[in-house]
Parts: sequence; C-alpha cells; structure tokens
Amino acid sequence: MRLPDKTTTIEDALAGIADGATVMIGGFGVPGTPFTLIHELVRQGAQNLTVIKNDANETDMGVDHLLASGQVARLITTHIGLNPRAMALMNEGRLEVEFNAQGILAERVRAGGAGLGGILTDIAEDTELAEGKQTLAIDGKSYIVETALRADVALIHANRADAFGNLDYVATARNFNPLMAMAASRVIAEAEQVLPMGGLSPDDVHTPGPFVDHVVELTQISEEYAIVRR
Amino acid sequence: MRLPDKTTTIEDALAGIADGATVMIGGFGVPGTPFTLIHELVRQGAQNLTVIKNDANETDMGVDHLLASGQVARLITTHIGLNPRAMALMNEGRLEVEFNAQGILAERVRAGGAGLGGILTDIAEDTELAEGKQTLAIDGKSYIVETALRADVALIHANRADAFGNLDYVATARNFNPLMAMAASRVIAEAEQVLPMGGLSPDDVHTPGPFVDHVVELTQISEEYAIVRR
Amino acid sequence: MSDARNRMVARAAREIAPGMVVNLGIGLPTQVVNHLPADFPVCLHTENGLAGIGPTLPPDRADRNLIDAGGAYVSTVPGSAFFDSAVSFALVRSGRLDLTMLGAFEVSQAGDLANWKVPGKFSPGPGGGIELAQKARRVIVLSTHTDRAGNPKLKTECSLPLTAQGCVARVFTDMAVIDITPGGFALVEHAQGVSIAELTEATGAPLSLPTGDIPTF
Amino acid sequence: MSDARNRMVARAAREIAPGMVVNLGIGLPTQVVNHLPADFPVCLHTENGLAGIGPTLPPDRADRNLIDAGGAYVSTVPGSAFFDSAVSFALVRSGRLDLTMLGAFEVSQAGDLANWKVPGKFSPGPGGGIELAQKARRVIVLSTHTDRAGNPKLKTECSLPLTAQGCVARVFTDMAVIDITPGGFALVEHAQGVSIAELTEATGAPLSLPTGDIPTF
Repeated sequence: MRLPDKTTTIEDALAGIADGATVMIGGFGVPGTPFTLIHELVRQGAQNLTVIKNDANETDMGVDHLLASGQVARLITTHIGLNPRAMALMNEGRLEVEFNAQGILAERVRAGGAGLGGILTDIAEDTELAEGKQTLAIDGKSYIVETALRADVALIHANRADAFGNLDYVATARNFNPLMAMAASRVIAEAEQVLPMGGLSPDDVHTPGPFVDHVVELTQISEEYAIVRR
Repeated sequence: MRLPDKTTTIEDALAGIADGATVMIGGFGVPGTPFTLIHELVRQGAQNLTVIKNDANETDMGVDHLLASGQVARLITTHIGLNPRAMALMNEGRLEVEFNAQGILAERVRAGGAGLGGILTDIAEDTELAEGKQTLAIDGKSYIVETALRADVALIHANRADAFGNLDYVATARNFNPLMAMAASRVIAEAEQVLPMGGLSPDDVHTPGPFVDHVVELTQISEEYAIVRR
Repeated sequence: MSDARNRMVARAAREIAPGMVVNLGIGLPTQVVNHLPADFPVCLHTENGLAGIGPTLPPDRADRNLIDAGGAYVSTVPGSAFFDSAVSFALVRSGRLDLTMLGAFEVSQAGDLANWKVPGKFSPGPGGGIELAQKARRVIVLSTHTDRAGNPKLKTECSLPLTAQGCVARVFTDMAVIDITPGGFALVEHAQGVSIAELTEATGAPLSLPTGDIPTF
Repeated sequence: MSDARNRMVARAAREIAPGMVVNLGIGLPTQVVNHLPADFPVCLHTENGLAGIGPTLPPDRADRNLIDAGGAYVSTVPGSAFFDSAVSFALVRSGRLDLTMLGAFEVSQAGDLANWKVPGKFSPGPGGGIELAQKARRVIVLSTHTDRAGNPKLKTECSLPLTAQGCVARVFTDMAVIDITPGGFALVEHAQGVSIAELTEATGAPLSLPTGDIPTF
C-alpha cells in the first residue's frame, strides 16, 4: 500500500466554493493565518460567506481583504479589536458578528471535527453570550449547550506538509488550525514546505492526512506573514 | 523564569491514594499501559477503586493485577474480551462494568480534561448503551448526553518526559494517555526516559507540562512491556 | 481458510477504491488487504491511533509499541501518522472513514448489525465497533453465512443486542454477496458450487434474486 | 509608567508563588513579570498556545510565528510547550491555571468583572477573557483606580456587560490593594501619599478598613 497524493494548484484547491458557503480560517493574529489562500478566495469571489475565525486580522491583512471586498455576511469570532473595518461594519449593521468565548469557539469547532452535536459548558453562564442558548442540568448543575460548528471549507496554514496531507505547525501558528482542519467538508492546507511522503515523523504529525483534501505549496512567503512593525 | 521540577520517586508519586478513589489508566492493550505504576498501586493497596481504562489487559498483566488483588469495585471501559478474570468477575456480579463506545469513552475523558460538563452525540443511539441517558434536541435532531469523566488520579505511560512534566508518546502507545493526562486532579507519569528541561522540542510535546503533577523515571522496562508471544 | 472464504475475501477487496480511508475489523476483514496490489493507493486506519498501516510483522521484527486494534504487530508506510484515541474516532465520526469491513453475529434485512454481545454468554464490550458501524460512509460485513451450529446469521430481525441500526450496505459470506436494499436482502453474486436453493435455505429472511444470470465468485 | 503604578505592579508580583501556572493579561498585568527574579520557578501561559513564555523580543530578533495573546513577540524557555487553542483553554477550564491577572473596565463589590464591552462604543469581543476570569483558581485585577474621566472603576454593581460573575479575589490599583470579601471591598494596603479619604472618595462602593495600621506600597 501507498498513500494517495493530494498536492494541487491553489486555483484548483479553492475552485467552486459556492456563494453562501461557510469558511473556517485558521490563525490567531498573523501566526497561522493562511494569507495566500485568503487572497485566492478574494480572487475567486464567492459572496455572502460565513467566516469562522478567531479574529479579523488587521487592516490590509488576511480577513480584512474579504471584508473590504464585501464577501463576508457573517463572522463567528472571539475578538475583532485590531480591525477597525470589522468593528465599523458591525456597528453599521453591514456585518453580522457572533462573539464566542475563545476556548468555546475552539471547542465548538473541535466538536464539529469530532462528529459531535455539541458540548456542555458553564462558560459565560452569567453573561450576554449565554442569552437564548439551551441549558441542561447534570447532577443539579446547569450547563449551556454550545452547538458544534462545521464548515464547507477550511483554509489552513501549515508549516510543513507531506503529499498525503499530514501537517505540522510551528510555535503559536498552531492555534485553531488543527481544530479547523478536522471540521470542514473540504480542507485546504497551504504549507511553507511540502515534503516527500514520509518526510514527517509519524509521531510528530499535528494533523493526520485523512482529514486533509488538498495540499498547496507556498512558492513565496509574502509580507503579510512577516513581523508586524507597529 | 525557569520551570519547576516535578520528578519524584514512584512511592511518593502514588502516596495517599484513598480507598474509593477513581483512577484513570492509559493504554490500549500493552502499548501505553503504565505497568510499573500499576504495580505500585497494588503494593500501596488502595481499595474499592473505580478504574477507567480502555481494556482490562490480559491475564497477569496490568489491570489484571488490580483485579486479582480485589482492589477494583467498578470498571469503566470499552472492551474486556482478552481478560477472562474481568469477564468472570463481571458475570459473578463481583465487578461492576460500565461499557462505553470506545471513541465516546475517549471524548468523555477529554471533556473532563477540558473542563466541560459533557458532550452531545448520536453514537449508540439505537443500542442498550443509550438506555437511561438524558437526550436533547438540536435543530430537531436528538442527541445523547454523555457526561464528562474526571478522576482523582491518572496513571500515564510516556515515552519521554522532561522534569516539568512535558511528555511524548511513541507509536500506538499514545491512545488514551494524553486524554487522561488532562482529566485527573493528580496526574502521575512514568517515562522510559526523563530528559533535562528543554530536552523535548516545544512543537512536539504531546502532553504539556502544566497538566502533569509527578514524573517518575522507569529504571527498567519489565517483561510486561514486551512483545506478547501468544 | 477454505477456498470459498478465500475467494470471498478476494472479492471483498474489490470494494476498496483508490484513495479511500479504510478500517478493517478483526478476523476475516483483516485478510482483505492481502488481496490488494502492493502499490494500491489506500490509507488503512486502526482505531487505536494509526492512519497508514503497513504490513503485519512477526514477533522477532515487531515494535512492542506498534499494534493494530486487534493486537497484531503492524508497521507503518511512508506518510503514516499516529494520534490519540479522541482524534482517531473524530476521524471516524466526522465522515473521513470511507469504508469499514466488520464481522457479525447477526445482520438483519434492514441492515441492523449485532456483533458485540451474546447476553449471558459472551460480553467482551463494544470496543470501537459501534462508531465504525454507525459512522463509516460504507459498512460491509464479512462473515460466514451461518453460525457454527448452522443457523442463519442473516435474519429478518437481530435477536442479539444491536451494534448499530440500519448501517450495513453489503454482506460478503462464504456463500454469497448480498446487498441490503429498501426491500431487504438482495442477492448480487453467489459462490461457485452453491445453489440458489442452498442459499435461500441458509438465509433467515427473504432473498430477492436479480433478473438474468447471477455472477459467481 | 507613573511611580505609583510601577509600585503597584511590583507589589502584584508578590502574588505569584513558586511553581504556579500564571496567565498575565494585556497591559499592566504583562509588566508584572519584570518584577520577578530571573530564576523564579513559574510557568507563564498564553491562551494562543504556549506554556513557558520567555522574554519579549524586539522585532529584529523576533520569530514571526511566536507571539503572545496580546500580539507581543515573545520567546520560549527550556521546557516550553506549544499546543492548539482547544488544549490551551482545556488547561484553563480544568483548573490548571493557578492565577490570572486581568485589566478591568469595572469591578463590583461582589467581585463581578466587566472588561470586554462598552455597548455602542467599543465592542472588540471577549477573546479569552471570560474563561480566564471564570476558571483561573485566583483572579486578580490590575487597573487604574478610576477611569480617564475620574469615575470610580470599583462600584457597587457593574453597569457594563459582565465578563464573569463573582470572580475577582483582589484588585491592585495605583491607589490601593483591595480584597473582595463577603462584606464587599476591604482595604489591604494603600499607595504611599494617598489618604484614606481620597481613596474612599475615588471608590464607588463602601470600603471597609482594617483595624490598626494600614500598610503602604
């Protein structure tokens, strides 16, 4: 037996993402954000997207391009404080924003990736984030039902990949990437380096290949990936 | 800053485990079973234990010693088919056995480790494993409530550890170990090798040190860890 | 293994399409892999934490830490990955497992599967079988057509505790290949030397026959 | 930083005991670490996926993939580990975080914390703050005693949307160290040069005073 090859071009990897699709995007700030895949999503132009991402990046970076192009109808996120456009669009009612506690967003995505219906938590129980959500008692203690999140497409930034789609991440660029890489019907990974099959140690793979559909090697690391000099 | 040192003796690591304690034990068959820690638990003699482990090992191995010594009142598990003593004790009513679907046991342990109340799943919905469990509907679909599991003590077998308690696992010896290493009030890891602080690459740590309380270096790898020649 | 069983296993191997992620249960299903070409592109999954199973190894060449869910000593291939039990079943439940082949105590004409408990006799526990049966995109059963006493394993309804309801798509036995359809058991192929009358007799529920010639294996 | 704020931060550093796992929020809390001895045994956690934060680095020495949750370029120490966002908050929610220090818009006398939303004005989102506030074993607030307009941040009740209820144990401000007790705010220490009258005036809820001399910082 050998494992199948999933390397492809960026155009083919993203082809056919439909209007109205739900798109998960990895990253926490700059590290782990798949800037190159996001540019291709802007170029291909799918409209009315629901985007699930920890944050909205900063002006002229990552998710901000999708906001500028008007492709995003809804953003499920935890913190958009570094993106003035996102806050303005939200305040003007032109962007629907759903805030989650950060670890709960992580768990909801993971639950989708794990084929669960949701999780039970007491996080945010005394806050407005809990409003309108189902609750349930276990042994007399009340929990909030947080539903699983899945997406049509996940855009992932990896450090290294092999041709089967095994991925690793480096430092704090890991964040939401391995969770989202489990939780979408089509998982597309950009990798700084694509190795021959067997190039990653089986013990040190962070995302196993069966979760990944397409692997795209980055031909350059653009300025967006670099140190932010504020 | 430096990180604190958690290395200790096996006697101290397990000291004071109370009668009636709940003990999680890693491993799937031989790989990942902390045979040396189990022997010390037998030697120290805590009674009336609830043990949570994927399986009951085989005759004269691992959990079987705890069954032979009569220390186990209850076993939460997925499969005991290779342990005739476990099946006999269960059939005689001397051992309470709670079966779980294997991935659901994994998720229940993980939920405990993640500070959740439980998870929602449709697994086993048409089987006797679902009997008596709460259900809940999301968008018209019914889910079973599987409650989180936590333990007083987790016994973990690692490949390598550093003094802070960062752990890695090798091959299929990983299995339930990283999940249980998050889900107990006292987490005790035996390691085949204990490295100086910084000996593990920060990207390749499987269990982060903050989850681990005690690290015990194995001075020998006994026969129980070896290839089973049936 | 009998000649008919061997042909059944070889026939079952044709269910595996290139690029699939496949979990093969203990027993007959494990043998299926022996009938694939050496360079066939497939990812074999085992629920104890490996995608990309390589050949089984004899004890003197085995790694004590590397087994499959049945306890056999296995190996890796280039591109294998290890993971924990939660990730392993996340893969199964979220639809990344294209196919599983499982053993059975009983299969009903509605595709219900019973393979984990014989009350009062043998209760080893379900292991990972429930999730494999319920969540693999396609579930195939490999089994003898009858039990050791000669009783049919294919029945109108399962009498044993279920593993999962309505999950089985196709059954391979030493006597036949049978699909589960909305109308119940439907014969696809029969084993060489097994007559339709013998097959009907050994099947505990109505068996619809295809029109025209019935292929053999 | 003003002298009083600097002394407050230095005083807050004494809350960190050897062996703790600690998360320091953006702003003043981040400065606390500068007041610990270089070889102090503590594990600093950041919710974007690192246990064992090392010194902050200038851009020319920074790693583009290594930031803390506030976006500062940081480094590792021997024994650091990286992990994903689910594991990072698993650590927080399951009780492995001994202490967090957070900023505040408002703190109530019941220990309620508001620090993520000013409706209609500023709604950046909660980030990881809710889980830190709700689940760290001890929650300490570091803040100016009043807002820019001079209004008290310590109040009988929070008027802003809550981050978490009854979570705050102790507040460090540029004017005082104040505990949250079943009886409300209780003065522990006051800043040098700040009179009890000034302090009472700047606090938006009753402040109980200790008997005897009140230490200063």
